[in-house]
Formats: sequence, structure tokens, C-alpha cells
Amino acid sequence: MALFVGLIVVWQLAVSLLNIREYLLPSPMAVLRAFIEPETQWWPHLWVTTLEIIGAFVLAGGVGVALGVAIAWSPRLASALVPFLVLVNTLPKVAVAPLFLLWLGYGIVPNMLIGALIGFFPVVINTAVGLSQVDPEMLDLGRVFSAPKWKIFAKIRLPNALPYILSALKITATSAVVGAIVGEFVASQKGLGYVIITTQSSMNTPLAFGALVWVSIVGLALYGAVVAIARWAAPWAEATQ
Amino acid sequence: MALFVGLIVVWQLAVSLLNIREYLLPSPMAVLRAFIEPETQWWPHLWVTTLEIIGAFVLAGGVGVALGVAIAWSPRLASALVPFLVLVNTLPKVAVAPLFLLWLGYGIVPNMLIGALIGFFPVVINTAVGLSQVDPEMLDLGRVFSAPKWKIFAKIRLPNALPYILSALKITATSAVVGAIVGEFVASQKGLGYVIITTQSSMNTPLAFGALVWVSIVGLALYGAVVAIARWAAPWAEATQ
Amino acid sequence: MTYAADSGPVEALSGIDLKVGRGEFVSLVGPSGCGKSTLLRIIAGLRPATRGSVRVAGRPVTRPIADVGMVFQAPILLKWRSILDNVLLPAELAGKDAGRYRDRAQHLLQTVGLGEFAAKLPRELSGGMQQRASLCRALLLDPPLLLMDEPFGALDAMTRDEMNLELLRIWGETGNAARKTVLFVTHSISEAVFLSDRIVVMTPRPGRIAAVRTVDLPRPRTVEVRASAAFGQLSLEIFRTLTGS
Amino acid sequence: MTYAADSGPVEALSGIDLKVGRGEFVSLVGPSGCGKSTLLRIIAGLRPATRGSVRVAGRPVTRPIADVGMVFQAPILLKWRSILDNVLLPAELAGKDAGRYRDRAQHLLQTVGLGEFAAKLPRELSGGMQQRASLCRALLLDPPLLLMDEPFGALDAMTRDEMNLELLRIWGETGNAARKTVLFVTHSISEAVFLSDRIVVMTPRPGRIAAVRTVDLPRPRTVEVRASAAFGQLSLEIFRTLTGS
Amino acid sequence: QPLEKFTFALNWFAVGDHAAYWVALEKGYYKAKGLDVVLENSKGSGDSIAKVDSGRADAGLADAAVVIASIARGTTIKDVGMVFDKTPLNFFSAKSAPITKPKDLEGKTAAAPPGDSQRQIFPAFAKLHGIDASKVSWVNVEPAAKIAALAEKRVDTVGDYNTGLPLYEKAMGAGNVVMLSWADFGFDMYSMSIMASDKTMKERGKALKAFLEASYMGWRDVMADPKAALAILKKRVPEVDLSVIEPNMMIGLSLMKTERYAKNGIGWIDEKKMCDSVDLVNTYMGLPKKVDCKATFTTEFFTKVDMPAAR
Ligand SMILES: Nc1ncnc2c1ncn2[C@@H]1O[C@H](COP(=O)(O)OP(=O)(O)OP(=O)(O)O)[C@@H](O)[C@H]1O
Ligand SMILES: Nc1ncnc2c1ncn2[C@@H]1O[C@H](COP(=O)(O)OP(=O)(O)OP(=O)(O)O)[C@@H](O)[C@H]1O
Ligand SMILES: Cc1ncc(C[n+]2csc(CCO)c2C)c(N)n1
Ligand SMILES: [Mg+2]
Ligand SMILES: [Mg+2]
Repeated sequence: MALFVGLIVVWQLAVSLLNIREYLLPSPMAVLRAFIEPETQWWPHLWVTTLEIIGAFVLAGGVGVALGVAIAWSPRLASALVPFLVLVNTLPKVAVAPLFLLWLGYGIVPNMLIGALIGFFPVVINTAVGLSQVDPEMLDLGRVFSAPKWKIFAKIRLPNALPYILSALKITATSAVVGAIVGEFVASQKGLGYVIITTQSSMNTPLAFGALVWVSIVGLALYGAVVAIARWAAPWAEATQ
Repeated sequence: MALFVGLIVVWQLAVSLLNIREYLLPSPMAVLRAFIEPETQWWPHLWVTTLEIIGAFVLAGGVGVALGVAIAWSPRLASALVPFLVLVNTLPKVAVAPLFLLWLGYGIVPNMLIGALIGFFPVVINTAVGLSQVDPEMLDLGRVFSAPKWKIFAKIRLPNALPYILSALKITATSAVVGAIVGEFVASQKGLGYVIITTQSSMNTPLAFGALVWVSIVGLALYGAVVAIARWAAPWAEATQ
Repeated sequence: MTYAADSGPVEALSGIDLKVGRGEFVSLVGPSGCGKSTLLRIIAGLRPATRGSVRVAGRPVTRPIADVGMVFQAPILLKWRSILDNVLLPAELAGKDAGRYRDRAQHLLQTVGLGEFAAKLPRELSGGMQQRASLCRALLLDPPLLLMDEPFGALDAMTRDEMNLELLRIWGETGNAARKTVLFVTHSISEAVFLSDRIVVMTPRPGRIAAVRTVDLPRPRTVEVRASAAFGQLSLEIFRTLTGS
Repeated sequence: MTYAADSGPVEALSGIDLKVGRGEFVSLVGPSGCGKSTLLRIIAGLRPATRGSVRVAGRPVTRPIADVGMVFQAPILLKWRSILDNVLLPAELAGKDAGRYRDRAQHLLQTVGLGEFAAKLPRELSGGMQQRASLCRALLLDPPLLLMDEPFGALDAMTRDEMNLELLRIWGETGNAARKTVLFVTHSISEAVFLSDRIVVMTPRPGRIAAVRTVDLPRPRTVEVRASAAFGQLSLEIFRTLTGS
Repeated sequence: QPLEKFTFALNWFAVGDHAAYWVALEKGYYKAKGLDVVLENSKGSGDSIAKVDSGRADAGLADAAVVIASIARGTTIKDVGMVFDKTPLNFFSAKSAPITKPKDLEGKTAAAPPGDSQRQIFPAFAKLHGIDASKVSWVNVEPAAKIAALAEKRVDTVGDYNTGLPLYEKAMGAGNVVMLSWADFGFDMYSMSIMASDKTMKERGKALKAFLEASYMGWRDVMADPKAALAILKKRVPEVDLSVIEPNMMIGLSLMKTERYAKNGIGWIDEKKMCDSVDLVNTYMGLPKKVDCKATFTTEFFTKVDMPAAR
């Protein structure tokens, strides 16, 4: 908290003292003014973006865990899937924007998908690694009770991997935010990303930063929610934060 | 491998059968032609981008581990740093990259920084979580031998967190690639991102895809290197892939 | 059985030839590191034997066998499950309705003195308590074959004696139900003598069978049996075989 | 000492009042779950006592104390280090030059029969071997105070007897070096009698001190001492105190 | 005598609009005037303006509307030369659903990156033709996705410079693209221009003037021999696809071959047209303050370079 206030003070001072132009980096005061300016209708944008973020997060989490399980399940599946996933993940999403537009069109759902595409990879990798980080004795335990492989996955490997998965979900929470915004950059009619890109290109930077403040608030809220859920879902995996 | 070949066949068929226009998604054949076309001087671009990617990766890894350690070190530091880092990470880099480049100038180093900024977060979170996922008995072990806190970190917590850190480095390897390219999209005179954006603006899509192929190759190579190093650095943490 | 490792192979077992009858209680004693745990794992089908073969109930063992209860040397409790849920794990893993086993699990915990601890997490239990919980887990499905790797190693003498009697009851010493087959690793010679029909004495690594002794003490075994001269004599003999003196 | 837990508090120890002299060898015996491990942890400064206080070498214990060698109930070896490096850990943690301790570590491993296993990883060792390695670790820095939680629980009788003698030698039974102070948890009454100056018998949870017995058997303790009538008598008495019979 | 370094921020990645600067570079026009010119790509006018205003570049290319708006937001730059004399502002649509007159736009969905002038100035265009601006629904698209948006019929129309026609035709087929050029409908406003910072104007006026003259000489050569210019562009930026960049450049040239340029020279800024443009921006772009026309441009650094006779 103190750090935050300090940061804002430094920001304000830097802007004042270094005489930085407002269109480049507006002062916190200017951002605040733009932020609370009643003329701006934040709610519709906030609503759309929040929906996209949550959708992206849920999709990335679900698909990521499924792919991580698939990879940990069979080395053959892994050697087939991993290079493909790495490839998909190294592809700069903005560069394939025309393809998105072609296949998905624009709107909330396509932006969810773009967000998910940007955020799913950490979940895949952490899930796969987490599933492999199991004490061999625990696997023996499962095998000796003649559990089928999938049951060992479900009852031993998966809960054991939960700290990994939860860690990845924290990462993905923030990626989903970036992803939804990037999706809106690619094509959109509403949303905070739409506001950012629109205001930025008319050099109304204070308003763009106002939208960025909203983005941060949504991001922090989602992150906080994931941390809280993680603590509730896996109290034994006491994390420090 | 088989999947790859299959994928390329599907791609070729899709392009032929669905009659997808070349400017949107060129056929593998067209990409190959553009790729091997002797006129294109790949090496300088490849070299610049590879440097940026490696720099971004090393930076993200180093800074990420340091921040992760800081967060796990003290709950006070964590509660000050985490929201700030989440904020930095939810900020869409494309939106602030121009600002960034304005301060740092253009060239290889700023693009490394953008890449690192895009890729550092998974390392922070996984390191912090990994450091906290230590068996309390192991901590007792350290404390009973009157080790100072930093030694317990260095000799017990950190090696114990290695599977987490290595998992994050795999993720970051791919993010560094995207990051370097995004940096080049914003400003560059060379590099694969430069090729992509330049060719795209003259609708030379096959060549853009040729550059994307290089991006994937670099991405896969870096990912493979990280996996290999992980296996060598932590053979006890036998991962499945 | 030879373990391959980066640091060079370790021959753990060599030339083991042993036949255990249905319903028999056989103990394995031998020096630390002679391959007792390895042998139990091979029998359970958890590790492949480098040479030779194992048959259980007439079928060659090539993968983990069914209907076996195993107590590992370490408790290996799942830290995210309560003690009760840990004990119920075999039912869940075998695809049985865990709900139907709750009472039995609770009862087993009661028997080993952990009735009040059913809802606790493993890390809230002492070493000996964890070991007892893992014993309950092995017994949950009432398996006809028990492989037990020092199940009472972490218990005090008194609790251990109680557990021994309880084990004999469960095995089927009294009553006319079919007896279980038990392979029991222990470091306590008197425990081995007290419980077993036969005792297998092993040599140091690589483990071979030094001797197989039949324990012809009367059953049911009681405190009196333990105090008998025959008991002392047998114990001494086993000790001598073990120490090679 | 009361453990707070989600599932309700557990009173582990109650009204413990015990003074151990410098150079004394004191054993703790008591039923499983009575708080022996908890007591050692409190003395080491690893857990705060809910009530009361502990003093070691005259100073009140408020945080982990220095110059103590601890053998935990579980081996707790770092799985990424070779056995040798695990044994060398205390030197590294205490900021000493580990290189200078290599020979000593290797020698200690030799003493416990693990000379050939120095380069192996913990998971390549049997349960008893891991326990011996953790003993070497506790001894590496030659600490004046040893807190040992069932250090020989996973060993066979013969190895255990050897280890007992070795421990007495290290403790300083023979020679005129200053004796170490040892607090030794065991489930074996005869082990306690064989090793100790005094034996503390504890009651079931919450652990209280039921009795403190002085062992006035002659030192050095030998096989003959173990065979003596006084030894048997004392063991029986302790057993009776323990079982409350 | 050492060359003086001069950084010029282009407004985009290599396209035909930039041919002249590469030609001037290749032919040594800059060097002859003692300049060591570096051409830098940017991602749109806002980006190039930021570079110039912050001193990262000495001068640059930007859309005049964005230049004017930026002055209202505190930049200290001015237009010092014009590139396109006729406005390139335009709507593209598909032949199958053509938009041939402004009224057709009502009820349609239009895509454009928000920074593009078509988007920003549209209310003025709508007002001029009495159409209801609120009946046009705008979609923000990434510049790279503009063409796909129209070609794949995700939108009815795309606002884009008419110089982009060949790119759209490449995607949609020659003859399948319909243009609605604002210039053809009585809308006249400056667009692509050269701007410089106060700092450059004050401290390096001579260099700026020299740069502009050399650049206009570049344009002159492009007009005189487009094929040679394209060859140079291809040599300097091998990634471009000449089959589309050639017609792209030719349309650009057609926006420059005007009476005004013929009379005053390439790059001339007409005060009336500039002030009209400022009025439009002041009226329609929701700026925090009105901009004075005088503050937006200067012809102080202009050197007349004659345009080759139209062939
Ligand atoms: N996973 C492994 N990899 C390599 N070697 C192993 C492995 N497990 C056991 N060994 C070796 O095999 C031998 C027998 O081990 P095992 O655990 O079967 O002994 P044990 O008789 O159970 O000993 P203890 O009584 O100490 O538990 C030992 O020398 C040990 O080092
Ligand atoms: N971390 C913990 N949280 C809650 N309760 C605990 C914890 N550790 C131990 N206890 C409880 O404290 C009591 C004493 O445990 P402790 O481990 O000291 O017993 P012990 O005498 O060492 O037993 P054993 O001989 O079985 O090792 C037990 O009832 C146990 O359930
Ligand atoms: C062929 C061609 N393609 C894209 C652009 C990019 N673009 C379209 S409008 C504009 C100015 C907006 O700030 C820019 C940079 C161009 N100029 N020419
Ligand atoms: Mg064993
Ligand atoms: Mg204990």
C-alpha cells in the first residue's frame, strides 16, 4: 500500500519535474480527472471486458489443464502435442489478427478465445510438470491398490499437482486480462481495450490511462479471487501470498 | 512428428479445398517458396531477433527469480510487490510499448526489455510458490543447524523450488519470443518482427509466414534448450517431457 | 534383482527361491539394506524382477496384482486428505463406493487408537500414529494377501504387542474364516517368532535366503507362549543365523 | 504444549519438568503419540512451548539453538543431493568450509556401513540406510548436544546393537574427552537401559512424566552388562511403569 | 566535413508513400546537403509524432489531422511540408455490396483503426452530406486486419487511404473493390504531411530545410521515373511486394500531381486549406482546446522543387 502511494507520488513528481508531456505520460491527477469525468460511460466497456476476461480465464484454465493432463498422460501424446503448443504460443497473436477476424469475427466470444489463446500455455506446462512431480512411492501406492491409470491421475497425481496448477492460474489470470485487451485491439466495438486504442490514437492519453487503471483494477480483482480460491481449494498447500 | 506432417497436409488441403485466399493464409507450398527464396536475406533478421529473444529470456529469468525470492522472503515485501507486479503484468504491453521505446530508444536492447517484461511474470509466481512449497520438516532441518535465513533459501528452498522455476522458464521461453517480436512490431529496422510487419503492410503474406516459420523454429529451439538444461540441472526432478 | 543407477548398478537380491502357502504367515528378517522391501515390491508386481519370476495364486506376476494389502515402510499418506479419507483411499481407487466403507474405516482407526484423529490431516499426527493409519488403509478392503514392510517399526513396545495380537486376529488365527496369506518384514526377531508360521532369514546385500525356520509354537499365540522356553530358544537360533554366529 | 489445528487443538505435552545435566545420556520412552518428538522440537527451539520455558546451557530457548545435532524421526534427506552432500549439509549451512569436512563425512558413512553409498541419491537407499545417513549428518559437526528421535528404529537388531556401541563411543563413554549431552527417544526399553544414565518414562497423550529412573549399571556397557540380571530387572520395571501394571 | 545526422520518422512500415525518401537516400541527395539521414518506421501517426516531439526524431510523416489534434494536447510540432495535396481519405467496399455515395453509409458497419483520419474526421464528412453519423457503426480493427475485415465480409466498409486500393484488390480481386473517395465528394482536407519539432525548427532550421528540399527532389524523381523509384525501394526494403506497392505508389502520386503543386512546387502548404482543415479538427475531434491555425504549420523551410511535367 505504502509502495503504491509512494509510486504515485514519484509518478506525479516525475511528470511535474521532468516536464513530461501529458499525451505521453499524463500525471496521476490528469488520469484521475479523466477517470472520474462523468462524460465517460465506463460501465458498458467495463462489463464487456470483464466478461471477456472471465471467459478467457475459464477457457484457458479448462483447456490448459486438459492439455496438461494429456501431455503427462502419455509420452507419445506429449511429443506430438508439445511442439505444436509451443508453436501456437510463440506465434505473435497480433500478427495473425487477420486470421482471427476471418475465423472468429469480432465480438465478445472471439476476444475470449484470443485471451484464452494468450493465457493457456502456463496452465499446460505447469499442469504437466506438476503431474510428473509426484513421489514414486505415491504412485506405487495407487498401483498396489490396483487403481486404473486414470484414477491414479484423478486421486493422486492431480491433487498433488494442485499447487502447480494454482500457480499457473495466477499467471493466467493476468494473461487473460492482457489477452482480452489484445483481442479488443485486434477487433472490437466496445471494451476497455477499445477505449485505450481509440483514445490513444487521438492522443487523449489521460483517458487511455484511465482505461488502463480499470484494466489494472479488474486484473488485481481477478488475481485476488484466484489467490483466495486457491487458498480455499488447497489449504494444505499454504502459499506465502 | 507425424502430427506435424499431418498438420501441414491438413493446412495444404484446407487452403486448397476451402479456397482460402493466399493473402490470409498462404499454402505451405507458397510459404516454403517464400522461405527458401534466395532473395530474402534471413540471416541478419534472424540474428537480431535471436539475440533479442535470448536477452529477453535471460533477463526475465534472472529478474523473475530475484523477484520471486523477494516475495517468498518476506510477507511484507510480498504484499507490497505482488499488486505492483500484477499491475505491470496486466498492462497490455502493446499499448505501452511505444512509451517504453520512447524512453529507451530503439534497437536490440529495448526489444529485449519488452520481451523480458512480457515474460517475467510466470517466473516470479512459480518461484514464489515453489519456494513456499517446501516440506516444513526440511525447514526445521535448516533451522536446527542454525543456518541463517538466506542459507536456508539458497540450499533448501531454492533447489526444492527448482522444478517450479524450470517449469516457468519453459513458459517464459515462449513468451520471450512473442515479446521480442512485439517489440519489433512497435519499432525496428531489422528482425523477424520487422519482416512480418513490413511484408504484411504490402500484403506479402507468404513471406510474412516465412518469417513466422523462423519465429517458430527459434521458439522451438529455445524451448528445447530449456527442457534439455532443465533435465541436466535437475535430473532428480524427472519431468515427463 | 539389480537396480540400475547412474552411479552404478546395485544388486539387491540374488537367487531367492521361496514358496508361501495360502493362509501362511511368513516373516522376513535380515539386515538393513538386504532387499526386504525390494522383495515385497517385486511380489506385489510394483517392480519387475531382473531375473526369475514370481507367481501369486498360480498366476505369474507381470504387473501390480489385485487383492493385496500393502503396508509400505514409510506411511505415504496423502497430505491433502484427512486420516479417514486416507484410509478410504483403496476403496475409491478400486472403484468401490467409499461411503459403504466409512464405518469399517472408522472402526479400524478405533482399533489402532486413532478414533479421535479421523478428521485430522496426516501432518498433525506423530510418526507412530501415521504408521498405524497406513495399516488401517491396507486392511480396509480385507484383502486375502498382506504384504507388510515393518508395519510396527515406529511403535512403542506396548502398542506393538497390542497390534501384534490384533494382526493375528485379523489374519484369522482364531475363528474358522479362511486365513490370509501374510508376508511380514520386521527387525524384531521376537515379533517374527511370535507371529509367524515360518521365518525367512536373509543375508546382507545382495540378499539371499540364509535359512527358513518353521515356528512350531502352538496357536493361538499368547503372552504365555512368548514367555515359553521354546520361544526363547527359537529367537536365539534365529539371532544366531542372522549374525552368522 | 498445545497444537492448534482447524480440526481442534491437541494437547501434546503437559507439565513437563525435567533437568538434564551436562554430559548426561537421557532416554525418553513413552507410547506412540505421547509427545516425545514434540518435546525434542521444543528443546531445539523449533517450536515455541505454549506454556513454560526451556533453558539450554543456561540460556532460555526462544529460537533454534546452535551447536545441536538432531536426528529427526524421518530421515529428511534432500533428494537432490548425494548421500555425502547430505551429510555435509550442516557444515554448509553453518557457513563452514564443507571441503574440510569431507573426510570426516566419508569416515562417518563408513562407520555406519554406507561407505560405498556416498555418491548415491537418497532414493537409491533402503529405509534403514537413509536413517543411518541422517545420523551421520547429525554427527558431522561433533555437537556437544544430541537430540535423537528414534535414530535406530528402522534398523535390524544386529546393526542396531553395533550402532548402540558406536553411539556410546561417540558420546564419550570411553576416553576422557568431555561427554556430550544426549536426549534419546526410543521405543526399545532394552536400548534405553543399555545406553542411558537416566530414563524418562512418559504417559500417553497429553504426555506427562510418569517416572524418571536412574540406570546404575556399570560403564562401559558391554554385552555382558546386557545379559546381567540387573539389566533384565530394570527393563522389566520400566516396562511395568510404561504399561502401568 | 562530417555529415549531420538527421532522423526522419516514417508513419508506417515501408509502403509506396515512402518511396521518395529512399530514392533521395539512394541517390545521395541528403548526403550532398551534408545530411546523414536515418529513416525509421513507426506504427502510425501518433507514434511518429511522439518520436519527433520528444526529440527521438528530427522530423517525420504524420496525418495532418493527428498533427493538429496533438498540438491541442501539448505537442510543440508543426507541419513543415505536405505530401498528399489531394486528400486520400476514402471508404472501400465490395462490389457485391457497393457503397458509392455518402448516403449509402447509413446503417452500415465500418471498420478502421481508431487512429485513421477517416474515423476521426468522419463526423465532418457526415455533416457535409447530411447523413446521420450515429447510423454508422464503427469497429476498431488492428491495421493488419483492415483488409481481411472487408474481404471476409465481417464489415460493410473500411475507412482507409485510397492509396490502399491495390492491397484490397489483391485480397478481393481486381475490379471487386469499390472506392468512395472523399475528395470526389467535395471534402478537401490535408492528410499526409511532414512535421518537425520546435526544437528542430529553431536549432536546426538549415538542416530541416535541406532535408525537405532533398526529399522533394526525391519525389520529383519518383514522379519522373516511377519504375526506377520502385527498383530503389525494392533494393532498400527487399521485403516489399512490388506488384502491390507499384500501383499503391502510383495512386499516391496522383494525389500529388495537382495544380497547386505544379504552381508552388512539391510539398507546398496552402494556408486556406490548412486553416479549413484545422477548423474541421477543432469542430469535430473533441479536443481539450481550440487550435490556432497559425500554430499548426509554417512554410519557412519550404524550398520550391518543380514537379516534372505530367506525362
Ligand atoms: N530405487 C532404487 N534405486 C537403486 N537402488 C535401490 C533402490 N531401492 C533400493 N535400492 C538398493 O537395494 C538394496 C535393497 O534395498 P531395500 O530397500 O530392499 O532394503 P531393505 O532390506 O528393505 O532395507 P531396510 O531394512 O533398511 O529397509 C539397497 O542396497 C538399496 O541401496
Ligand atoms: N503439527 C502438528 N499439528 C497438530 N498436532 C500435532 C502436530 N504434531 C504432533 N501433533 C500431535 O501431538 C501429539 C504428540 O505428537 P508427537 O509427534 O510429539 O508424538 P511422539 O511421542 O513423537 O509419537 P511417536 O512415537 O508416534 O512418534 C500427537 O497427538 C499428535 O497428534
Ligand atoms: C498502403 C498503406 N497501408 C497502410 C497505411 C497505414 N495508414 C493508413 S492511414 C495512416 C495514418 C494514420 O495515422 C496510416 C499510417 C498507409 N499509410 N498506407
Ligand atoms: Mg526396507
Ligand atoms: Mg515421534
